[in-house]
Amino acid sequence: DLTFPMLSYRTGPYGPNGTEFADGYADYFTLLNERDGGIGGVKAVTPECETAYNTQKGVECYESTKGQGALVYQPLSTGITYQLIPKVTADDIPMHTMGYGRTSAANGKVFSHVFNYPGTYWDAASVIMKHVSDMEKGDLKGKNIALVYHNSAYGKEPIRTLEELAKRDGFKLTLLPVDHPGQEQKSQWLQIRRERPDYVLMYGWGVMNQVAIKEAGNIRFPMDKFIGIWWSGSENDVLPSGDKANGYKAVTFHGVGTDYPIFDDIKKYVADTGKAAGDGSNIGTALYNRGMYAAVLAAEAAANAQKMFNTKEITSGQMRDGMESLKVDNARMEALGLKGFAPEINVTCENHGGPGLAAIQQWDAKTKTWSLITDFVASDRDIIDPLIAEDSAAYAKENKLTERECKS
Amino acid sequence: MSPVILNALEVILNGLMAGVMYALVALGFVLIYKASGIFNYAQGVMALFAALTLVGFQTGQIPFAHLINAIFGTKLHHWGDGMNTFLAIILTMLVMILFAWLLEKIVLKHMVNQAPIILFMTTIGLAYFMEGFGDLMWGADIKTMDVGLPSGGSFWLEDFTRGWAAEGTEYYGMYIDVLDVWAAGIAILLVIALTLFSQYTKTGRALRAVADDHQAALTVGISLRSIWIIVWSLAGFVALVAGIMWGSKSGVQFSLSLIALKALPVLILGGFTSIPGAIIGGLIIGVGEKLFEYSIGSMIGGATENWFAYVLALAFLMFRPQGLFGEKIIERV
Amino acid sequence: MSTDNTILSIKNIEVIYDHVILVLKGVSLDVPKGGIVALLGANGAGKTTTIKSISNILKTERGDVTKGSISFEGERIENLSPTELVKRGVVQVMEGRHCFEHLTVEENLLTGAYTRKDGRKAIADDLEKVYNYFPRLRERRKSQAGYTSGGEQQMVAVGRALMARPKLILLDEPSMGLAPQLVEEIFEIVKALNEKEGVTFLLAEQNASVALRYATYGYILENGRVVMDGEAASLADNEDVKEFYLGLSGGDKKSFRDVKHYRRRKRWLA
Amino acid sequence: MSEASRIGDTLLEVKNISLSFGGVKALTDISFDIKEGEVRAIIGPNGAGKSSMLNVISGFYHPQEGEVWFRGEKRGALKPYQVARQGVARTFQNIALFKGMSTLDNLMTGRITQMKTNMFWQAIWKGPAEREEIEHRERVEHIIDFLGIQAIRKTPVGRLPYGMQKRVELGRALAAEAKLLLLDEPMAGMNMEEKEDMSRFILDVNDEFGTTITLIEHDIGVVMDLSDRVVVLDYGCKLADGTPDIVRNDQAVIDAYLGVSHD
Amino acid sequence: MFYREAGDFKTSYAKDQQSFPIKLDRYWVWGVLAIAFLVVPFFINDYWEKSVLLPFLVWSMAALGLNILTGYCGQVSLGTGGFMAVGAYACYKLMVAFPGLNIFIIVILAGLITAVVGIAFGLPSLRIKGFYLAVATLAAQFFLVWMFNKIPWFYNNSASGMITSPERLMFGVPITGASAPPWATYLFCLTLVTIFAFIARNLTRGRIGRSWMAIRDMDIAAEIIGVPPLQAKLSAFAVSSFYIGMSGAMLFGVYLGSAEPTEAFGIDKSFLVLFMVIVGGLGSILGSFLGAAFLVLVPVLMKNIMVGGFGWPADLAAHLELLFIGALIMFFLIVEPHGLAQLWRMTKEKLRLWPFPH
Ligand SMILES: Nc1ncnc2c1ncn2[C@@H]1O[C@H](COP(=O)(O)OP(=O)(O)OP(=O)(O)O)[C@@H](O)[C@H]1O
Ligand SMILES: Nc1ncnc2c1ncn2[C@@H]1O[C@H](COP(=O)(O)OP(=O)(O)OP(=O)(O)O)[C@@H](O)[C@H]1O
Ligand SMILES: [Mg+2]
Ligand SMILES: [Mg+2]
Repeated sequence: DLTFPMLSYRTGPYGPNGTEFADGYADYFTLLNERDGGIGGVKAVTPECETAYNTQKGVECYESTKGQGALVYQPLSTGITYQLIPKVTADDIPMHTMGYGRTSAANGKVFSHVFNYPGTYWDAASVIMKHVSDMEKGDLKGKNIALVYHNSAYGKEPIRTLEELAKRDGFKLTLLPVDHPGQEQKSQWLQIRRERPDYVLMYGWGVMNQVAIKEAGNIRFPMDKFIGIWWSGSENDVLPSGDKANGYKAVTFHGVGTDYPIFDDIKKYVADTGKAAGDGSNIGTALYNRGMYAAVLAAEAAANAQKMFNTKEITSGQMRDGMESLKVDNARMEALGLKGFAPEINVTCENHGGPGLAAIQQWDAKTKTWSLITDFVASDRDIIDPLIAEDSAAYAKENKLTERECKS
Repeated sequence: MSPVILNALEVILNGLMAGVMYALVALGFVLIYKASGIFNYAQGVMALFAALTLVGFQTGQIPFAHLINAIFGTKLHHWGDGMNTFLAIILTMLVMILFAWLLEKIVLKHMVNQAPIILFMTTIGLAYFMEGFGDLMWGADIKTMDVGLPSGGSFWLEDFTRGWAAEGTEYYGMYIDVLDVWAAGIAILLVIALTLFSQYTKTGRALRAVADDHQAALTVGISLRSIWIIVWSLAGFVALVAGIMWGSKSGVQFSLSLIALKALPVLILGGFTSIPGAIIGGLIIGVGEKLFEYSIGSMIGGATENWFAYVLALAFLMFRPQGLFGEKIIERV
Repeated sequence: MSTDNTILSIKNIEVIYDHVILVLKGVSLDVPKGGIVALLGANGAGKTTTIKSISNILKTERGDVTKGSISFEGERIENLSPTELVKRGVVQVMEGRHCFEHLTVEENLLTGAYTRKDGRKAIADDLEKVYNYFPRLRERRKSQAGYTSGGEQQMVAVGRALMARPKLILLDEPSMGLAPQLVEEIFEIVKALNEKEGVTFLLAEQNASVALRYATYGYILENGRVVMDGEAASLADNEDVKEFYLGLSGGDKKSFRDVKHYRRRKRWLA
Repeated sequence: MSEASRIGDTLLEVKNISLSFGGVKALTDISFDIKEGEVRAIIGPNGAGKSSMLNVISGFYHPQEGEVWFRGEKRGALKPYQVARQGVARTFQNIALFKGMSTLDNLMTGRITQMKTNMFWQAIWKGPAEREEIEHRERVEHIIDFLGIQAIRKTPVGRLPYGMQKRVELGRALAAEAKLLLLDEPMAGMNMEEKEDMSRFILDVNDEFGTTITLIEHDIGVVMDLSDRVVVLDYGCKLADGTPDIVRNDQAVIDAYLGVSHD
Repeated sequence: MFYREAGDFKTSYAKDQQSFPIKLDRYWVWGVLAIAFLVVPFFINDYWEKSVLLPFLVWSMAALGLNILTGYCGQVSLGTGGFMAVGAYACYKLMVAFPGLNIFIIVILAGLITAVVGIAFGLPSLRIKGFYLAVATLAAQFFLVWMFNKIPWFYNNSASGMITSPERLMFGVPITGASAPPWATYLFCLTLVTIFAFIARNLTRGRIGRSWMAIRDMDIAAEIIGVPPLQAKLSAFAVSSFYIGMSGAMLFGVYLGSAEPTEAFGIDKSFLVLFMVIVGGLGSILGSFLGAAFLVLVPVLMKNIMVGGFGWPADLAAHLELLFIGALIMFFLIVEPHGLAQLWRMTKEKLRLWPFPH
């Protein structure tokens, strides 16, 4: 068997979100098993371990599953990611932190076993600002942009990038931290109401998102100028606000909805046969799609590794190599039934962060759907790359690591 | 008036409103403490549970559907379209009473005459239990609470106050959330009713007697059973109200139970045993933390509210160790 | 002495604390209707335990009646809740003044009437009666009980029990901490209630001389066993009782200064 | 030992003490003295202010007016533990034992004012801490023997019957080896035999160690037999002061307290 | 008659005052220690290290600390998470600032620094009591975590505010960092915990311990018989925070390797340690260990049984786990409010009487 352990969380403050992601992840492997007989003929198994978004339990889950031939870890928590970075490296197991975790892990020369393609927090910040800049016809000078963020390692990630961008583009950045769990955001939103920033960006998670969107609606902040990170762009976040959430935007690195052929297969092989994880009601939600996409990439990398090493039962080390040379082009996406779902991916030894492309999605409260309103656009590499280099160098120094050679 | 003053006024006003919301949760704590000397950590989870149950009834969810499906391979989730809100509230209340009854029967009965910290611990166990139970019963997904309460900024106040600022300054009027105004009204009604109940009725007196000395209460014929069922049902009711209010604000999901942490500073500031104390404590904490965040917090990096509420409460306690309105702690030998 | 006249009858009860500590080793006693029965015994003999097993609050201290039976007015009561017992007319006054500290004196007294259903007027009358018994309480009626003196608290505890209008009062050391004058008064009250209202008393008391003076019958408990029982008058005549409980060896009172250092041996000659 | 030599100079004197709580006047203008080596009794009806007086002496209540003189010096506003360290030990009316500790530990706690080793040595244990512990343990064992409570040495005091607890409490006060011992109703809840035993202990302590004793007690027989001098309080005022014989026959005392004359 | 003390006579007070006055107990303790030190290191693997043994040791240390404060001195504290954070950050700053310093010393220094902070936050306990104090200690919890989250100096300006422990050696073997072998981290923690468990035992049986217990059982009476409350309470806060600080340093440095204040030292940690202390037994050293073992092992065990054994879906298992733990806590408190340690004691008492029921 090919083992893809799931460190998921279905309880605790972030349980609702974790559940959707986990369902998507599990369902895709079920689909592969049911439809194709697994990956390259080998069944994929997804032993699940509940972390409750708690780093300690995450470590325990890691230790308890790694002996079962785990191929790749996806902890879906920035805290757990940080914990595992040195461990996976020592254990020679790759870790894929898709759109979260340590951004500078994009530097494959330092972080040999950590991948965060197809995009990072900093890519997201940059793409959001690009969208803002488009809306402002390219002129951000003197604009006031507020960042409402989860007061934790995760929420603080974009600050550096935004500060750089602010310096370059001449806008003013206002920082508004919100403490976990974030049910009370009166102060932040009153301040926003007073200062009338032109745009509000949000890096939130869990209940914080819902409350923020509700408060924004209450103070009648123009929703199309309120843009969240991909972790603030699920149905859970907007639904409680009803009509007031109409027009809210979020950045994303993959497509939305169920308008892709793959969902027919999922319905046929997974949902209708009663094999869906959970009760099947999550299929097609933003986070479900993300979980599914994560599984797609994992499966592709596994298949890649099988090809590279010409073996069915790959090891975690081989999986790592498979990930490092992963290429998913549009043709392949189409073959997967995911045409246009996400941009092409091309992972290399130096670049574990992928293309860094992202699009903006917008919420329609009438139809209760997300829709993509932009193409997948690239982030500002010239801002982000130096930051990545700087941060990964600091990590390397602290841990006395030397950069790997990447032969190209 | 200058916008600065107006803004500060606005912050105070909203602080008051936030305080009322905290007080709603704190009230549940006070009720139980007053009546049995139990510091009920599970109050927050009770609010969550009540809210979950209410929404479940409203939308016609089948309880334990997930568990049943997992065991029998069925695909249950809803039965029809749910029910009328009012009916759902009544049913939820019945569930809370049933809960109180079971709790007394299974747990509290054995806890007579135990040290406060043991009782406290028991309620933490209870909190875990209810959390797991609620999740099992209704699922852990996010639910939207809609009982028809209005929400959103008040246009009336905005328009009314817009003219207050001096000519030529940029001022948008004052903001207040209508939901909060409702909450304030409900909270005041609750406080009045509960105060009258505990101070002027025979049962109220018995409640306080039980809190002082379980054994002695037994010897005068007070039935701890009925008292505890009454109080926990009442607390369940308060939890339901808090659950509705907070649920309307932030959706119904696990985090709802964490509002307990916002209620604790209110509780110690007002005093564990004072019902009016809960509301006044709430107001002080609400205004205090919002004003601090507005004036100083934003300068030192923000997100100060959590700890400031506690520090503020602590400062009051240094002068009155039993909280503003709490019963004096009797120190005698 | 078990006759139809018996209001409370305990047969051979054993009590164990914490599942291991055996405290009562087969205690039997009978309380006649309308009587005043004294329960005497040294510290730790098990008087309080006996009384608590009657009022059924032992469970709150992790104690259990493991053998024997207790009946009140002919019905078994071991499994009745304390509340039910109070409703049937059995009220206990706990040793060591268990007042409700945060309630005022008056509120304390009123909680005593918690189970009564005979209307405000009757309760107010009884309150007045208690104040007449204990004028000191009238003065302190608005004070928090926690701040009253030890003796005042004792009065509150006794007064509170009276408020329940019981048939049987279990008094655990009523005289403890009371001034001599008040001790007499309390016993006078006991006597008055007993005679006028027919209330039965079972009292555990250390002050044997007073207790035997007012009691009709007495039991002496040692180490969880009844070692002696009899009419109060005959007990008071017993040599050992005289020496150990009344302090009258050889018939006359001796000074506390003359007590010997060495231990004296009990004979328990009947 | 003759009476005259046993009783020495004034050990403690209270002057014009007034104490009130809100509206309640617990003590009004009380003065009396306690001489070294004597057994001094305080009696009075319930609520007279006896316990409050002891609380003033042990520094727990601070009177609104009046002074306390101890060993010839005026005492400032000391904290109770400072008073204890000066050599005042006491028992309490409502037993105040440390319920979670064994009898032995309760008694050892009574010696706390005399123990010195610092935290470092305590942590190491071997060496000074152990030596000190054993030294004090010996003295405590002496008291245990004296009170005849060997059998309950290791029992948690919460489980003991009431009278035994009273005895342990006396033991704890004795362990402090104080100059002045304040006893608040040490014999309440005891039967005659136990009262006799307790009287014996009190007299022995007084004889053997020369400890000064101040005693509150409602059993007039005990008071009259044991004490050298008696103060009578009533409603916070001093009613009488003098030898047992004088007090016993004082009409005011008989009316207020004794009810009948006890002789 | 499985367990007896008859025949085990003591001939001096010193013998009677020793840690384990009963011979059988003594043999037990030595036996357990021997196995822990001499056998376990040869069989330990990553899973046992990270999922069971290290968490057990780290939380035992924290539980010891809180037990001193709450169990022995009666001051309920919910600031444990915050104090652990102090220990962790002190450890981090020391590790980075003095790369050559022995990690053992660093952990102890981290404890000392925490002790100072603990004293500062213990000051209100002189006036505030009971649950009021418990809630007030949350001020420490929230403030400390906020501070470590806000002030970049504490996390050396790293982008996300996480701290990561660099590799440090002891006797040439890495103790911290990802390449530390399981046996080394285990022995390191075990040694610390063993030493300080004995110290805790010593402190609690002498003068200081008695003054703590006196304050706990009846603070006014304690003051009147001569226990200075200021000294007693603050020393309890200091010693307790010292232990908790060390456990924080171990948690961060040795066990997890990196930490983020809001998550690793959140309020749930404060509650967790409090559970351990209460479930294990207030005022009992053994109880601290039993409580930590209970709360570390039971969830792991339950998860393994439900997911691994019965193959239930992970979310159902997670919900059931919460439910069971809650129910278990209540069950234990009903059966024995004084914790596992008391249960153990009662069992011994019964064994002593066995086969006679009383
Ligand atoms: N909760 C308890 N747990 C264990 N043992 C107890 C408990 N309560 C009482 N005992 C034991 O039971 C025995 C009888 O105690 P009890 O209180 O009934 O005595 P008593 O006759 O009322 O004495 P006193 O005159 O001192 O009040 C004593 O040896 C005591 O140690
Ligand atoms: N802390 C306090 N607050 C309020 N009132 C108090 C306080 N302490 C004592 N009193 C009151 O002062 C009066 C004297 O009390 P005290 O305890 O000294 O009486 P006592 O002489 O010891 O009586 P007893 O023999 O009944 O113990 C009582 O009326 C009591 O209610
Ligand atoms: Mg008794
Ligand atoms: Mg008194």
